[in-house]
Amino acid sequence: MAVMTMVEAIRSALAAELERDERVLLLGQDIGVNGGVFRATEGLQERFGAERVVDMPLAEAVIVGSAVGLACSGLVPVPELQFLGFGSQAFHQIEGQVARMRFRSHGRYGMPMVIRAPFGGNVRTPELHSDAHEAKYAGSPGLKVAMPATARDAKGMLTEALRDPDPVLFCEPLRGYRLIKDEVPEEDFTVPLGRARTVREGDDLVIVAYSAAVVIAEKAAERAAAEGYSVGVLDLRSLVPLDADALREAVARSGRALVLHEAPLTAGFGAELVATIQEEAFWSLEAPIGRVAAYDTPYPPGSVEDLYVPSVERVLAAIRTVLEA
Amino acid sequence: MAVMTMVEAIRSALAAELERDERVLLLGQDIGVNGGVFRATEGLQERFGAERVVDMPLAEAVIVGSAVGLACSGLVPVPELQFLGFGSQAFHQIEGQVARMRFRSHGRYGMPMVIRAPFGGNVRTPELHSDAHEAKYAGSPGLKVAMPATARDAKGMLTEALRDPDPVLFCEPLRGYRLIKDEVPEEDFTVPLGRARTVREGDDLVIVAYSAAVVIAEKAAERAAAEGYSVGVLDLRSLVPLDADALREAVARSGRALVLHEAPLTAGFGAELVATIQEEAFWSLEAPIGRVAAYDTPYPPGSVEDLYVPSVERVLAAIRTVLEA
Amino acid sequence: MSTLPAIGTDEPRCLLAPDGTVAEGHVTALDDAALLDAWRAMLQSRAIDERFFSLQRQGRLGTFSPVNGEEAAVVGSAWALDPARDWVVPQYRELPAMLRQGYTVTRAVQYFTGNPAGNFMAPGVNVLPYQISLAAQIPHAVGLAWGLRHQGSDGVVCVYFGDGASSEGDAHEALNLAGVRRAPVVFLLKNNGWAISTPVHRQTAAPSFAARAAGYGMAGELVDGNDLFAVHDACTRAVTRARAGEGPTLIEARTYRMGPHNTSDDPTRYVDPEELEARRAGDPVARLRRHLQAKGLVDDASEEVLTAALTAEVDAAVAEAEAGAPPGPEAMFDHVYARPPQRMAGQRAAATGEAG
Amino acid sequence: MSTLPAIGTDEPRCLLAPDGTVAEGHVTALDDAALLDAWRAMLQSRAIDERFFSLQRQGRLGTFSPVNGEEAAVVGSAWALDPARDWVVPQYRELPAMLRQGYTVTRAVQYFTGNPAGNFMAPGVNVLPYQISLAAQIPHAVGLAWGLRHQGSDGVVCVYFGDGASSEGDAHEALNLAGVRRAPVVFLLKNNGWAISTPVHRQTAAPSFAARAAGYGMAGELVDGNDLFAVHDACTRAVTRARAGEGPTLIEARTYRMGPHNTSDDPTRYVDPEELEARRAGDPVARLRRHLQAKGLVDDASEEVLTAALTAEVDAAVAEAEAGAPPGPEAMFDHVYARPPQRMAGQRAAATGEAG
Ligand SMILES: Cc1ncc(C[n+]2csc(CCOP(=O)(O)OP(=O)(O)O)c2C)c(N)n1
Ligand SMILES: Cc1ncc(C[n+]2csc(CCOP(=O)(O)OP(=O)(O)O)c2C)c(N)n1
Ligand SMILES: [Mg+2]
Ligand SMILES: [Mg+2]
Repeated sequence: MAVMTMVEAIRSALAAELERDERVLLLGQDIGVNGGVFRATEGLQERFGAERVVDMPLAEAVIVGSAVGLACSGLVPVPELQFLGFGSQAFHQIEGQVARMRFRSHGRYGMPMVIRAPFGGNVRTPELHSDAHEAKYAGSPGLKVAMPATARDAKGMLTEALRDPDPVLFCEPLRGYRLIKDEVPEEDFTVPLGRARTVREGDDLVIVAYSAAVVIAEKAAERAAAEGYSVGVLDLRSLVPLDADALREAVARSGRALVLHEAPLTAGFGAELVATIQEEAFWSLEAPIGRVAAYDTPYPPGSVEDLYVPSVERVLAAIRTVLEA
Repeated sequence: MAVMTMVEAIRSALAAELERDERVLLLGQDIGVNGGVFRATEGLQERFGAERVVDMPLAEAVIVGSAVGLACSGLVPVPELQFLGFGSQAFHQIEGQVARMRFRSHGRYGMPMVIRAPFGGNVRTPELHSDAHEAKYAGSPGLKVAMPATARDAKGMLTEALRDPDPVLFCEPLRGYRLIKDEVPEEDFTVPLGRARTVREGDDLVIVAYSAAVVIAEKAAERAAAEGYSVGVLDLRSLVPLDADALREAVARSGRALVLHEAPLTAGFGAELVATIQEEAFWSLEAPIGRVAAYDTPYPPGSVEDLYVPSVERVLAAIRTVLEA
Repeated sequence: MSTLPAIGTDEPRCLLAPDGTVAEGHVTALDDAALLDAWRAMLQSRAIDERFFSLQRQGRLGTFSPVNGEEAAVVGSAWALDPARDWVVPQYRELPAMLRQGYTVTRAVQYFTGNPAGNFMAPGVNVLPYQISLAAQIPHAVGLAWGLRHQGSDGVVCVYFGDGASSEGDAHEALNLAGVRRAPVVFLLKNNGWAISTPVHRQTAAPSFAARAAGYGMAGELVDGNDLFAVHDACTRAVTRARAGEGPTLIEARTYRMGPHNTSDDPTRYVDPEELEARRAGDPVARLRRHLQAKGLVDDASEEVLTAALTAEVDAAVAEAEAGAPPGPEAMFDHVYARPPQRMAGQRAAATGEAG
Repeated sequence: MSTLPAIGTDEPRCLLAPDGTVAEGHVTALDDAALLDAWRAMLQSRAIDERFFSLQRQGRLGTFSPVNGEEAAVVGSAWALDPARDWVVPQYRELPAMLRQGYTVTRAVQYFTGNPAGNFMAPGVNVLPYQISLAAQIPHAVGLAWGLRHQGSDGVVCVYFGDGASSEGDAHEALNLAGVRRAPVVFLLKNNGWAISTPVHRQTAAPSFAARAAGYGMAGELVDGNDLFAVHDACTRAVTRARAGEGPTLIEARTYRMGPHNTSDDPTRYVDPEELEARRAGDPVARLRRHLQAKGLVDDASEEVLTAALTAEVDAAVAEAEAGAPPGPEAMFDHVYARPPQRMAGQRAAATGEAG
């Protein structure tokens, strides 16, 4: 197997599906000639033509909204939000239209669509480029929300999402585009949504995370191991569908849990995870479930962003708190 | 004291502040000549003129976005979203601009603004008119989110919000506009944000709710009392700020809790409440905290909406489950 | 730009005068059969408005927005389409256009009684569902037209939206994209003078909405929306251009909402009764009636018979819709996902009492 | 409409020819002092672009978008404003306009080093913060202008946005509202040919952005954006109209982005080198230089001295900014709320080690 970066894995999944399924069509800002600002679509317009890899005007609502119409016509549109933060410009189209069209039309118009959106911090982007809005989409029924943490999952889950008849918001950690590297099968394969991945087992505590935060969780777990704690890491992979069984089993094993994400604490998806865990595994809980998240403030300018996004140290401190509770 | 409906209480608070503070300016769709589709602003344009009660074009983003500029000019704008569901059209202006302008400008441009928005179900409105999106706004740092459940609180909290230098999303339960009636002081008074209201004490379980759901909670508590259970009801009043102390004390007393709202379950604000409660009062919990919410589906057409919005029966059933756990 | 029709920024084009006479030298593309078919559709719309309104008052129907006054704008445009390959993307006040495409009155009754099945378009019915989120359907129409063309079809999409909806960002983004992609779309902007209580002069300072076409590099036309011939003529030319790959057209049909915004609206609060009276003189149905009577195609007697028949049809549809079993709890879950998440499946089981 | 200036839908108005000669009979409102002041601002902008770019390469500055090529469009418009009562609402590529209003280079350095204080406009500096969310500032500008007028000021707001931002719904909603309210706004649309890698012909099919003005009932002008005189002239007339209560104007300044979109962009991937060369001939600084040299107001020697002085100023500002203590954790919490919720206050205490 070849080692790929996450952005290479994403590109290869897009290329393979463009090749395999002529209904697939990519649309977005700067995705064509420029190959995407992160090069996720590099070379695809040359290979598949400007009618299947389409540079769009600077207007998120119509990038997503026209994708709704493209889907109604029988195609599989893959709109790219240059940054998840600018999904807010299309929020009414995503939560109000994409997510509801199948239901609204009583099944006539399915929305086989994947909305790709990079997000996440620590890379000194300008304001609004790093925002982690996943909970707002996970709270929009009709949508599925995928959050891969490895290059392998990025390819397998994106392929799965492209073949899923339901609309999927596919969030890509921009910090991980090049930093996250692992072995990715060349051949066609899919990773189902809604099945969490056990990154490492642990008897004392389990950290539940997704996307780039999984990397932080792993590092913290290693550091904790050095302190003599057995800390497991569960990678959720997708928020909707949510793998409640995996949450139950992981917590049943260790009795203690920590949820971790890059979004602010209040009403972040970590709250849903805590609520689900205590519903599923209340009686095995030996301590309050900890939450490590960004602060309840807007994503700050670059000089302090590394203090804002949860760090290995903050996770470690939280691990100790939960273990000592 | 006079008994007022909630819509009368809201109208009286708006009138009083328009009278008291010439910086206050109302803007929205159909709020002038028509007095608002729910009559919340009836008579205000006649009384204060078309320059202070302004009918706007049909465009939510610029209704909110121009309010940002009005606030920068030194005014206190009160934009109305005809329905909270259409706040999604202005989502980028609300979460990205209103909520962040003070922080972005390092304090130069505060946003003393109140965004009024009716929401909630069971009244046979067309699609998208009943959506309860509060968690999406509560997860937008820089914003405050108010959710009054009584006419008295509606007047007192709206007055408070209009005087608060921070932007407040003020959610009004449209089902309660006329159904919710109680005694409201004629004189000027305010109800602080972030201080929950104990609706009734209970030794066996406490229901945590807000807005119109408080009425459902009260009815369920009464029914439960008939079955011999002592069930308390806590009205949060606002989601941001959140009264964590009241949550701790209420749960400490009964050891069992149920959170209730009209929004879908997943990533609803109830998840934040469960997470907060188990952080604040884990050791006094005697059973898993229950959640009663709408289903994880889009708000359905009228023929089935009463099955969708949590009913007294569903709350009662959940009470029994939590008590028997 | 020279290839694009000139835009009359204040004088709508009129071919069928209020007195029922046709403009010098104009020959409508509608032959007598088509004319009578359109006439029937306009009367049917009136019959539906009336019945639905009273049903709503009896609590048998939910909120409903009558077409009343806009029949020529809706029928004139829809009759320029080929239901077999062209599409209608409605807002919520264009039932006659949806029916022409194959949607049924029975489904409409279901829709307005809050039955999810009411928004189902049977296969072959080229219509998108009712759109409540104003202007949100306009981007859909552009994508649909683009997608049809991408797949080799020569179908054209006619999207309806109001003067109010035109102020939404979605309208702009969609018009601009359609220009860039030369998508085969007819943008039928029904300017009925009102967005609930907001008069059009508070909606925009533009001399006409058609004047916006130039800013998107597309053809624009301003027509008398109460004139079946003018609307049909402009729309036919727009459809021809679109089919030929010559791109989209923005048509502003100037008409007037003769009734309330919807069943819960009270226009006496904001409509000047004198203006309303004056506008009633422009009634598109009365105008077509004069023309058809002068042509000897209809008379009061035949109209009475036809109206009675149409009303009976509506009643039959109402009966059929009401005869159906009311939706159960499963209606909240059906069609939300093709592959439902486990959690929603569990909620469904709990709500319906089925095994999860 | 007759009161509104006609819109040239394809030929931008030019007053200062590329060879530095002034159009027959035109007398610019800029006297020699003002001219030299504008010249200074344009050279300062070049000096800042250069320094900031190399600082970014050294890792001392974050992402930065140079003004390079658009100096006349920015300076020509800003010089038509009265900083004491008029306002500038920027996108992110209009530093010279912000500086004219009283913003400082030191703050700019802070901003681009990710220091929250960099976006602070001192009292009296009539500028809104940098806007990253494209077009989101346009509604703000309309509300600001409306609010000023509401409070009896005769201030005018000049809002800058790009050809790319013009496609956003916010641009439409704001332009339309400004027309309805006759808000005193000058919409300065800087058409620099690109939105990152998207050429303007993929952005819109319109013959010009100025052609959109008619659709909002406002004045529209298309000017050569590399022509200081044409931009200043159009803007001056627009400001005069706005101040007099005659409403907003949409000005399209046709210019060209001579450099990369920003410090992380590689234009060689998408810009045709020949086109770039051709466009360089339109360089607004070179054009003004020719004029001023012909007028005998500047020469190579004086320019060299001035550039050296300006560069020294920039270096001093950089030094000043870098001398300041780097922001600590409290910077994440300061100014988020005037009355912080208890929970955020607790988070602040934890993050800063202060007592909660
Ligand atoms: C995005 C959005 N905002 C507000 C509303 C509430 N609303 C329903 S109809 C209407 C007026 C629409 O006017 P117009 O587009 O002219 O259509 P008409 O009703 O005149 O046919 C409004 C404001 C809505 N449905 N959607
Ligand atoms: C709403 C939004 N979408 C996308 C982006 C990403 N982005 C930053 S600059 C840019 C191009 C802007 O082009 P234009 O408006 O012409 O301004 P210019 O950079 O040419 O000055 C894009 C797409 C953004 N900042 N905001
Ligand atoms: Mg209308
Ligand atoms: Mg540009």
